[in-house]
Amino acid sequence: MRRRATLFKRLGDSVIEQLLLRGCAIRRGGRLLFEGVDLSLRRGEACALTGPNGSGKTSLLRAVAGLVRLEAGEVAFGDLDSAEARGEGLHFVGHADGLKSSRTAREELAFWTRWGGGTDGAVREAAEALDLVRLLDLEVRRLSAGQRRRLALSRLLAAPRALWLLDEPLSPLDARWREGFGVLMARHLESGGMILAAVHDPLPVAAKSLEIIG
Amino acid sequence: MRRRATLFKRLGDSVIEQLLLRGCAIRRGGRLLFEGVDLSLRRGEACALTGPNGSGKTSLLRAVAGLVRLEAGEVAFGDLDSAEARGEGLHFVGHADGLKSSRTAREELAFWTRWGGGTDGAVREAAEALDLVRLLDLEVRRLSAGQRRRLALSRLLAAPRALWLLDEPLSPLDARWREGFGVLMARHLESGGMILAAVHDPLPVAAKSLEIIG
Amino acid sequence: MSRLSALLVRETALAWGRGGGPLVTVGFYAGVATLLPLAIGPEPERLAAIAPGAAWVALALASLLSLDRLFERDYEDGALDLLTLSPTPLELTCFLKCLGQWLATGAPLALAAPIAAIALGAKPDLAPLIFACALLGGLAFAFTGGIGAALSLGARRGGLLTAVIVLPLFVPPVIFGGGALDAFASGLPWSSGLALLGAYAAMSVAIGPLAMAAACRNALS
Amino acid sequence: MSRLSALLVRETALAWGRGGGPLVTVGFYAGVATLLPLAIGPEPERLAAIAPGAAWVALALASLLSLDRLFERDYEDGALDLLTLSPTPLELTCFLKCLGQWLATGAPLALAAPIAAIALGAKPDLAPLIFACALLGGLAFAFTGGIGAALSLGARRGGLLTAVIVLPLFVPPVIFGGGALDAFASGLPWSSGLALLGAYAAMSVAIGPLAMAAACRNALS
Amino acid sequence: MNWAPAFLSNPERFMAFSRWAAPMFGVIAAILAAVGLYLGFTAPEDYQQGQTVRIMFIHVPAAYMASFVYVCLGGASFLSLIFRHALADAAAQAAAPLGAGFTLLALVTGALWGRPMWGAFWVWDARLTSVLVLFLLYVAYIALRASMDDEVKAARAGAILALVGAINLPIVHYSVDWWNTLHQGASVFKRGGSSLAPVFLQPLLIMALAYTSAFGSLWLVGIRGEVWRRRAEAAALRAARS
Ligand code: HEM
Ligand SMILES: Nc1ncnc2c1ncn2[C@@H]1O[C@H](COP(=O)(O)OP(=O)(O)OP(=O)(O)O)[C@@H](O)[C@H]1O
Ligand SMILES: Nc1ncnc2c1ncn2[C@@H]1O[C@H](COP(=O)(O)OP(=O)(O)OP(=O)(O)O)[C@@H](O)[C@H]1O
Ligand SMILES: [Mg+2]
Ligand SMILES: [Mg+2]
Repeated sequence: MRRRATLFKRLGDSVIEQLLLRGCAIRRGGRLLFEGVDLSLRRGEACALTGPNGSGKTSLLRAVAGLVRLEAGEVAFGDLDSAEARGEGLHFVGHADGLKSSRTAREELAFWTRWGGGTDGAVREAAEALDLVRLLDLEVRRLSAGQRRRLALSRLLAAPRALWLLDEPLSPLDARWREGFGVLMARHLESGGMILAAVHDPLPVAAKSLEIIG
Repeated sequence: MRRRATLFKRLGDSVIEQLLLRGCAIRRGGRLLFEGVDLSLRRGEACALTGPNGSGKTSLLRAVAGLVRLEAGEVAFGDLDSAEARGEGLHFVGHADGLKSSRTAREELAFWTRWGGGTDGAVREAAEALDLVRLLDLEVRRLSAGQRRRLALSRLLAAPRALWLLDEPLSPLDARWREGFGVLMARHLESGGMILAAVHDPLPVAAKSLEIIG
Repeated sequence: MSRLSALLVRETALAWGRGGGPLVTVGFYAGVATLLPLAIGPEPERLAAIAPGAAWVALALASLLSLDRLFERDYEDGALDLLTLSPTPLELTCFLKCLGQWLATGAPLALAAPIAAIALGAKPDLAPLIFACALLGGLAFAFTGGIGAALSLGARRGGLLTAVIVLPLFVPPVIFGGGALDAFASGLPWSSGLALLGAYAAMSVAIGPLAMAAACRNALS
Repeated sequence: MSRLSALLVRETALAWGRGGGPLVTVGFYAGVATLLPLAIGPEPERLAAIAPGAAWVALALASLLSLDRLFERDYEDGALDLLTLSPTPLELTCFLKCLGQWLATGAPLALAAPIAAIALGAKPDLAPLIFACALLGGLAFAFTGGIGAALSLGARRGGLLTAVIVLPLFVPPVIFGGGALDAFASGLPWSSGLALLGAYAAMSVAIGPLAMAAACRNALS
Repeated sequence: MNWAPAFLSNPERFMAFSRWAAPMFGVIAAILAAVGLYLGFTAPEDYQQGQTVRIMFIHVPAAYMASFVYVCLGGASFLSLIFRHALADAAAQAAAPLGAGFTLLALVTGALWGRPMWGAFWVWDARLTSVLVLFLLYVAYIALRASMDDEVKAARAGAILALVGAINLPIVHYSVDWWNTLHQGASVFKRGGSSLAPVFLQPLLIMALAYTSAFGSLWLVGIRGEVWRRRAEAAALRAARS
């Protein structure tokens, strides 16, 4: 409980109260992937984004993060301005994890923590929570697939933010860590966070589900 | 059945009859990952390599492929010379899939088919078997995670080889394709192939299991 | 502020890695400056005449060499996505990226330039001017070069496409700097060349980040 | 045979992509050759004297620019693993990679070199010799450059490290070729320089692949 | 001129306008070129330059067009960047090869003229070099667009490059003032009136107008072609989907 108090402390001023997708449609490479996608996510709720390969889950997550343009519809973050919400209110962890293989895990985690507005203390706590302490001095290229994914996920804890956008977060994790990360997700929800995760297997927390039909 | 006859036709002269690991040990970065790993895999058998993150599954697969040196023990491919067996008898599909994001799927598949000794006909059949035909003219960077994995897996079919070394082959695939690839694996085993796959979930075919304890 | 300084440190470290630290940078410079006389022949007069210019061209080319991966790596491994998702405007991020690039490679090269020129036979009193030109020129090269690097993101032909975009943008500073050096060597007034170089550098620092940010957003979407 | 030709085609296509096709390659060359006179000043005599040498150095630098990703991409995306897993010896694979590199960039650059030299004021009768030197030199640059690219795989300092490893290896061909051009221009016997260049190119083609294959195996394991 | 982009921003209106405007400009260009060349070749020989002065009627308007087309390219790029307007982008795309062509013409005729005048086809002076840079910029623009598959991205990337490259325009123009060069300083448009004799000035101005309207005609044709190509592509996509 002590850990929770520090990790999931006040989310700052830019707290997203609600994520609202209304009539979203995305076009990639001239093809309309989907249209009319609606979703409402409040604090404490999670949503599993499912659908066959190529249906547009990743694209939708990127659109919520503002990295891909919507063909139609809109994304609203409660009554927050969307530039502010995207800048300070959400985390995005995709397939491409943004880790430089030639730098050490410590350098990368420290940088991304700073970038997200976290402190040095947060770096340590995040590393502890994901059992990375032993690995921090290895270069990223030497990490195993699961270790590397844990390093990417540790950013979620290092700087607390309300909305987590996760793209297949569990896939290279072993059974123990799927459960372990499930616990971390549950804590995040409990403390008022939101999770939107593209997955092929069920999420390890209670969640709504949004299926995209390609 | 017609398709099977062509896809899994004669495996050529360099057929690995048996994969034998005896007392294998691997050291990475000064640490002994595991030792005393034994395995015997005969034609028609599959083996699921399991173990926690960082236990050395990927390292073991790479050692079988000859890409990583063993600290102790040996790998034998029946009575085949191991250079020959590695050159012509096995396929390796890892996390890093060797696909160039700026080239089209067709170019990549055609090249790797040729490189493995397959023919143009095999390219077409492999693309059909993994439902890639529609995607062949896209650049690889535009493929979704599951589509890209299917492209990497299609190399297995494009040039028939006895031993498949797979590193978490199923993770970004959707439910339909996990099953679909299970069917392809079953066919490969039926026609006398062998599969050694590192996984965190059970394999969709009947398989031995080898657990690595980190 | 801590966010920005962390970015600057990271970019400098990455550029240092790409560029390989001072030893490597200066080694490269020395190598280029040695190749030229070897190709041209060792007559001292001929060499001394072209020495400052050669050092100057080597600077442009060295900048070019270390530039093309300024954005590409971040683009391919997803770091650019995360850099965009921040309250820091992307323009400022791009500015800091280029600044880091300049600190890690431009500044050491500027220190090496006078030495290389004198080794080639230039008069020692040219050294301060060469240093000033190299410092300003490096800034201009880093910021205009960044534009090329950002524009060729996601293009089918990375690499030399950057070079083709960047070289026309490198030409004006090369002219200005070369003109100033030439004028100084012949005892003519040289300050206008230096002033133009400074103006060009200032303009690239001002406009570059805008163009880079627009190009990055475009590549990501 | 079909496996090898497929590899050669792929490597040529990738290098072409890295290098950006003839338009881009030649445009780059033109750009580099443009910078030099700008930095040195436009006096025709001075320029004509250094023209062949400058074209020659530009060739070395252009080769350098396109080299550093010869192996790195394949290393990072896992293609090098798959290229190793083949009955084709890794030495032959490396040879074909360099050959593809040379076909896609060295050969077009060799065509452009005489044109650039003449534009800078070299005498037109130098053209065939420049072409021959550029052709052989390009071969030497591709194969020695490949060694540097392979050696710096997985090193903490990639990029310019390649350059530093490679530049010393580039020096002999630059001297031989520059010497031959200089001798020809002054009416002296020039064939020995060309012969030495050819010998060096032949040696790099013979030894380069062995060194590259060893370096790749080392980086992978 | 402010109404022009607004008026033409509607593709239907543009297509209707260009249908008759393109051939009209073409005819005007042909007439003006005939008159200009006639006057040019009947003008007296220059006492210094002899017959070679006649290259001027080809060279100077081409050099002026090289910059002018870039201004058009920059303007169209600006509009396409700000308003994301497809027609403006088509205009930019169509302008680039024309600009490259005019620049190449200026370079080649200048080089041919330089041989008798300066004794060399090429010298590395600031004006010549900056025109070469202009040419390289056009090439870079074309190469950049050609190497991106996604039309929208290619359009925006190209527009950014075009605007950044506009830095070179003042350098082209003022190069003769900033450096003492071999190349002629401004003599046609000059404070205090032209220093050129009217027998040379008249055909020169007529040729400039001819070049301009030829460009207008070719540009409109190019934009129309671009619009058609995009319509055909959209139709093909629709057909493929249904
Ligand atoms: C490749 C070589 C040359 C290039 C690239 C070139 C380029 C140009 C340019 C850019 C302009 C000015 C257009 C403007 O201000 O908007 C121009 C104008 C002119 N050029 Fe050239 N030029 C070349 C060679 C020559 C030669 C050899 C001569 C003859 C001596 C010449 C005579 C002129 C004249 C008389 C003008 C008109 C000047 C004025 O009234 O503004 N050019 N040229
Ligand atoms: N940049 C792009 N250009 C063109 N098409 C694209 C681009 N990115 C994605 N696509 C296409 O859009 C579709 C959806 O891709 P997306 O990555 O969103 O799928 P996904 O639902 O995440 O699939 P997966 O489960 O395989 O990860 C795919 O068919 C893909 O080919
Ligand atoms: N090149 C290397 N240098 C040093 N250590 C390495 C290197 N590669 C891997 N390791 C270490 O070896 C261990 C095993 O790595 P490996 O990738 O084989 O694990 P794994 O079983 O595949 O794990 P995962 O399930 O996460 O993929 C890890 O702890 C990793 O940090
Ligand atoms: Mg996806
Ligand atoms: Mg693994």
